[in-house]
Amino acid sequence: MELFSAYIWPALVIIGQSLLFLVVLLVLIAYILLADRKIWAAVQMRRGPNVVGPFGLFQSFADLLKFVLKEPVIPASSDKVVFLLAPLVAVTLALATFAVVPVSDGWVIADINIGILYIFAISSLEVYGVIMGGWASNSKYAFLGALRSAAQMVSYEVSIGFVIVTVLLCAGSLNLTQIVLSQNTGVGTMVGLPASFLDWHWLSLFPMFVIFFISALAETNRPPFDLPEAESELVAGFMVEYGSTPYMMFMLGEYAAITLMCSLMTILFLGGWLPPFGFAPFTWVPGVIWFLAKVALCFFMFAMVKAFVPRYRYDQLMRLGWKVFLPLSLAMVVLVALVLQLTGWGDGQSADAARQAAALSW
Amino acid sequence: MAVGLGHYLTVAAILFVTGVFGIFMNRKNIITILMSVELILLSVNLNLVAFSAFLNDLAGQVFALFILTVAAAEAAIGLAILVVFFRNRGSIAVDDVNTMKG
Amino acid sequence: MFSQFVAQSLPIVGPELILSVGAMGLLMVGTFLGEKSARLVTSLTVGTLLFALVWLLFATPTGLAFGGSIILDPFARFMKALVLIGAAAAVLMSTGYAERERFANFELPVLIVLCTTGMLVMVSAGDLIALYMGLELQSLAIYVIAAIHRDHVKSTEAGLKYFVLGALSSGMLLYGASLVYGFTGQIEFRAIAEAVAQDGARSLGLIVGLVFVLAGLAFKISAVPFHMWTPDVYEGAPTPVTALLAGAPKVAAVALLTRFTVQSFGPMTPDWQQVVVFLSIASMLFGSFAAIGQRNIKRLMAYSSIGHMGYVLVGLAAGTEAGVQGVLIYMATYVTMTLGTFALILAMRRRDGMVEDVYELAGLSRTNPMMALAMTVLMLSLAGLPPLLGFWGKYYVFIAAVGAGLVPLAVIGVIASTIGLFYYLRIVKVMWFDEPLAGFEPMSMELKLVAGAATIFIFPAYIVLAGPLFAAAAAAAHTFF
Amino acid sequence: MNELLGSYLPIVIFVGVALLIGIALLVSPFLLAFKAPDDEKLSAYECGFDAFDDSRMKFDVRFYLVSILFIIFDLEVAFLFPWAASFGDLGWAGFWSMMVFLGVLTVGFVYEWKKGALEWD
Amino acid sequence: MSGWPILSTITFAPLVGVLIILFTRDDSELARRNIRNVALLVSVFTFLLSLFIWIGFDKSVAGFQFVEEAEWLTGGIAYRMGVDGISMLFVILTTFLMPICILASRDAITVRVKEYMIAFLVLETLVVGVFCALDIVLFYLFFEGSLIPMFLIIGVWGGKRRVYASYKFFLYTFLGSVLMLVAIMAMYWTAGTTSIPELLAYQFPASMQTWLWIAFFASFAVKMPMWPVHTWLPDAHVEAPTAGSVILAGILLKLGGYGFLRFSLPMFPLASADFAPFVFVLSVVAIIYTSLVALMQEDIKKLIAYSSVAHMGFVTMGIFAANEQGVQGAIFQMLSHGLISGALFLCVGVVYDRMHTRDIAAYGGLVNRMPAYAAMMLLFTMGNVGLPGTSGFVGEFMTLMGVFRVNSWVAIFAATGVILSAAYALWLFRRVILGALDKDNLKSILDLTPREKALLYPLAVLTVFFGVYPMPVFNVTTASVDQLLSSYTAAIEAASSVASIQN
Repeated sequence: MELFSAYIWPALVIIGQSLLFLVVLLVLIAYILLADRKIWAAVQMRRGPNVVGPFGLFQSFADLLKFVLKEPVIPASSDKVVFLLAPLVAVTLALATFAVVPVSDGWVIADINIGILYIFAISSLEVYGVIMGGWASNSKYAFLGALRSAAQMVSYEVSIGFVIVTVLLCAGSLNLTQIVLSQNTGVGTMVGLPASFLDWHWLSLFPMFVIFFISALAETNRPPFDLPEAESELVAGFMVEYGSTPYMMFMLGEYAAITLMCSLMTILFLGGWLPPFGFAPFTWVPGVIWFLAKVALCFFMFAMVKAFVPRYRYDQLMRLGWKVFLPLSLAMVVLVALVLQLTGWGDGQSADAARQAAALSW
Repeated sequence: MAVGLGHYLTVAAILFVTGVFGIFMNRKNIITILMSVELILLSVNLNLVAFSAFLNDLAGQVFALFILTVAAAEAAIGLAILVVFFRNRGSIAVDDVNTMKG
Repeated sequence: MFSQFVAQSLPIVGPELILSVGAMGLLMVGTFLGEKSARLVTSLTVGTLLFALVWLLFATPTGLAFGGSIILDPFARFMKALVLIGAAAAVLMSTGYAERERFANFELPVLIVLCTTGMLVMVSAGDLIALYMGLELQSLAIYVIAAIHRDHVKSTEAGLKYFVLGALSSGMLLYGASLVYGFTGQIEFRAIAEAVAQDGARSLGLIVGLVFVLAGLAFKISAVPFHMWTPDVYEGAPTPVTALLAGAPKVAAVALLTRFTVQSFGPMTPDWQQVVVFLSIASMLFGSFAAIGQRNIKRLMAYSSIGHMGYVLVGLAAGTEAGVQGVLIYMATYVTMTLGTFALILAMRRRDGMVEDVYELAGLSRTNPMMALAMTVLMLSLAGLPPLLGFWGKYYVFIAAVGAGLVPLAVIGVIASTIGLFYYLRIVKVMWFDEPLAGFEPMSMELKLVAGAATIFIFPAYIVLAGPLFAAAAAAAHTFF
Repeated sequence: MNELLGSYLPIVIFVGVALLIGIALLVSPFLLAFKAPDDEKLSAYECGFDAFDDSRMKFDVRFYLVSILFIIFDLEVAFLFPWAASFGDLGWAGFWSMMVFLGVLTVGFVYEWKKGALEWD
Repeated sequence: MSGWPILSTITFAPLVGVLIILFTRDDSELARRNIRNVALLVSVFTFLLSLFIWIGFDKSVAGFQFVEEAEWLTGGIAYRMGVDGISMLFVILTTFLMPICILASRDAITVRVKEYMIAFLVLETLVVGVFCALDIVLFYLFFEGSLIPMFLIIGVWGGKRRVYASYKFFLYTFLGSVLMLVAIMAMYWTAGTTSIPELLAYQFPASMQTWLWIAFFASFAVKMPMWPVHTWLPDAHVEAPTAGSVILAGILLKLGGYGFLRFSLPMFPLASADFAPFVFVLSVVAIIYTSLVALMQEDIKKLIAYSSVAHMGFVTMGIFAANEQGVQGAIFQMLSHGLISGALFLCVGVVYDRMHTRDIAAYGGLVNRMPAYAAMMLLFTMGNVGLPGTSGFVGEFMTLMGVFRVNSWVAIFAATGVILSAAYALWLFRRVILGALDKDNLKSILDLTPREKALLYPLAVLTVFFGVYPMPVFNVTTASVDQLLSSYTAAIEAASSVASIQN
């Protein structure tokens, strides 16, 4: 009986939570996909998917069904195990990152104190899915696509890392919930205003917000940085040999990564689940609604960029990453640290940090 | 069955031996050797962290962090040298690293 | 409080700071001036190294820095001075070579400075982390230096071999270090010594760890059976690089080995003594026998250095103050002889390029008597023949071994040096007894400087200078006892 | 120790569930889909030609360069993380320590830039 | 005399010549003549200087004189110089033979004169240093250092198989003496000093003496050389240039005997007593065996080389007899052999310079064309045989006397060696000098030149002088030898009394 109450029941609870979270997430991704197509169509004065269900709302589910019923093809010259493992890796890792994302205060599967590090680590691993897929396909296009994709992803990951560091400097914690809560006070409260969206990091770290946004586009192979799968050059990049659900899993992984980037932007810069104004009636709305709204806003920007901006050349892409973003974000780290040190912000957080330190020294 | 220090050390020792064998028994590809080296460093880190935890002493973890850094630098340099060698020799087979004998 | 801690530590690591800041500054100079700056950077590098040497000798206080991670004691000062001299001379010798062989690049001197920084840290290391960091800084730089001749298959192969085996040895060393940490609970050498002094601490795990660390360090000094890389790397690397490899890094590794064994494992001397004795005998005998058949002079020097490390280990095996003193004196003599020899090897060039075969020296005493004289002095000194300086290195290590009761080791040592004499004499024979070949190109200034200074020091200048030098070594050896 | 593991347990379970979903998706077409096997379907895509040679050909060395640079900078970030998290407690000494570290890396970065390691032409 | 470091001056005076020669060009005949003259002048000057030691030497003092001391290296190694009755005469023998050697090479050496002269002068410094050193490490330094110039002399200016001979010479003697180095180190740790006078006063434990004695013996026996480690000597002699042979036979062989007298006997008396029979056996074998071998030789130099080995047998025998006659005789024998064998090699050099062969068969009847040469040859052959009236007699006779008192059988066997030496020496003389001059190419051979006379006559005078009146030598050596022997007997007696108490 004790076994049940001490081990099995909590485990069942967690499994339930995880399932719920994942199902909601997948549904969300399905609609994000739809939204992507709809927005793109709207910009191009088309109507987009509109057949399956009202306004095409079930389009994504129809697509899923279609993929499942397609014949899976494994190229003869490929490395079969790796070939099948690659999409699995891609999708699992993409979903796994969400384990630490807090969608509201306390609404998180695992509130670990190194949450941001976990996300950074797991999303670094995503490049393996790409490489494995490209290599196992044993096709020139897939191989080149994978290489390009990998190089691009790692290039921008460096900038993202620096951007996160600046946020951490301000927040003084690696815990995502703490990072969100640290945005209760900020630029706005310093000048005497009540808690509001002005306190969030997007304002105080605006350049970093921009860099993060653009890097996130590159990191997720989104247009205008979708060179690895550039249809006109490499057909579909590393995915060229894939069909059926393996192909869909890559797509799923990609959109999961996009959603994650939007969530991260929300958490790091847009105050997470915090309401834009710290007073009624805004505080009445549940945090998760604000969170989803912010994620949606971010994704809207993603989609608009895809629709507006022409594709980059590869050399421009790499130059942007290494020669613009990297030095810029590095300089910003120094600047932010210096400002914090000079203004004494660092001292104000020492209580917070001490608690964190205590938590770390298990 | 409680997992004790001995288990960690055994795993680390197995990793270490695997790494060493990977270097000596490997007759094909130098990349494998680089990987074996990483494996060795990994086993060391495992050792250090296990000791650190059981001794309640942070030094081991600090050490492990340093090793991680250096391992990355080592991998970078190793790859760089390997690329240069490949450009000269056209092969990275272990058996082709043999211009000097005696 | 923390700032104060740093402020106290910084003067002690003055030379390291000079070198690391200097390396970055030189890198920037080279980067912004482009490829043509090689000569300038080389000169500045020599200046930086010598400045660090002067700073080390006259402006660096002894003491512990960073809570005991870095130690500057008379022992460290002595060894660091040798390291800096070795590195400075190697850089100096690379000046003309790089230009003539058309691979002038400013990275080489900068890398040498970085490598030297690593060596200084090694010499001063006071705990396992500093040991590892110093060792790796040195090694990583030196792997690249060995492969610096990028378009040359031998050079890159040398770099690759050095890298693979070096990484393996680092791994072994680390594995040992982790066990030492685990079984003593300490990473600082002095604390380890205290822990080891208690009988209960001497577990099997500790001894295994000790042996692994010794193996890793034995690799760095290329003691048999961890010597496999040495001949190939010596042969493959560009000659000024070989000159560097043969000198300064050995000093640093020997210093580290000495400090590690004597300082932190002093109470366990009998345990590591056997290992060191084995390494020593194997190195001495192998170095002597394997060199006999060599024709390539760089390979020959590789085997020679293996043998020399065997002799150094004789002093270490004694584990006494006299032994450490012997090690210090041996390293001083070894560095001098090696630098001088490589200056002459670098001078072995004809109009159509460098030559490396021993028999290219034939009849040198007719074509270039001064060079032949210098080479003779150096070879006989390497062989340890009295009254040349090389004899004293052997004398002090052997006397330490005899004093520690290791008479058989000393006997094997002297017999090995007799065997070794055979191949050194062969070079003398080739130069003096054989019919002359075409002469070499005239020596460049910097080579003359290094070779001349080394030769004159070996004989006769040491007669006057050795007194204070050996006294300094004795004082340095006293550090640990 | 157990508390620490306890806070990671949900992650393990979460990843496990995600993995199960992934496997389910991967396996489903093999079970459900209509199949019409054909040799031509199994050949690699090559614009209508048969593949000339092994596709794992030599590729541009700059990809290596990028990966090497990435390793270095990513580590730098790894060191920045704990520093940033405990920034408030470190004072000026902590600040300057990291500035020196970043300075060293900047020197390396400038070198790479000047040497053209960042160029894709 | 007290303030002036005369021993150092003598030791390092040749190096002044080396410096001068080093910076002289040797690209013309004139320059080469200058080099020869400088070398000769420097060595003559050194010889004259060394005579001051003899003049200033106090014969009544047994200990070291003209002592100089200066701190040098850590570990107690100091620059200590001094001579006593045993070593003083060897210094003078060295400085005396050196100008002769240099003069002897005047016409024989035409290539690389500069290096040749440098080698000889360096050699002189080192050998004088060996005899003067009062620090055992310093002694070793000079002792081993003397190999280097000799190696080059044999290897560069030697005959056809010079490379082989020089290697053999070097490796044999080096291998022999490395063990001595280990022994020196052990002595340092036991006695705590490297100063020879202090070591002489120190009593080493009996068990240790055995090992130390063996180590030192290995070195000196090779150097002497004693049978069976003598094989390097004939090769070295045959291949060396004339002057090289003179130095080798005249001085370098004496280093071994000097070592026995300086170290083995006084420092390890118990071991010496134990090993004396062993040494006697080796000496007797050497005397008889090498004399027989000498009989078989077809090469003049080789024959003389083997005779040197035989004569050195007398020396070792005399030394280990450890009594007044034996030791005095050994010292005298060494000095006299230095003169006689040196002179014999010069004689060989005379005909070799003319005919460029050393085959005994190539000569015969030289007396007809070269009466002065024949006279010299006769004198030195007689000296070599040990005819009364020559210095050779005194040494051999006294060593035999000394040995006879210890072990009559040894003396009897050794005496047969005298007869054998007469046989080979006279046979050599007969074959080379006597008989009819029937070989065509010898018909135009010329007698001694004035230079050659200048070389040989002083040696002849000394040979006869010391043969008739050996007292100048004994006067010098007696005090030191007496002291040596008295401390030796004291040590033996002390040991036996300890043994008897224990029993």
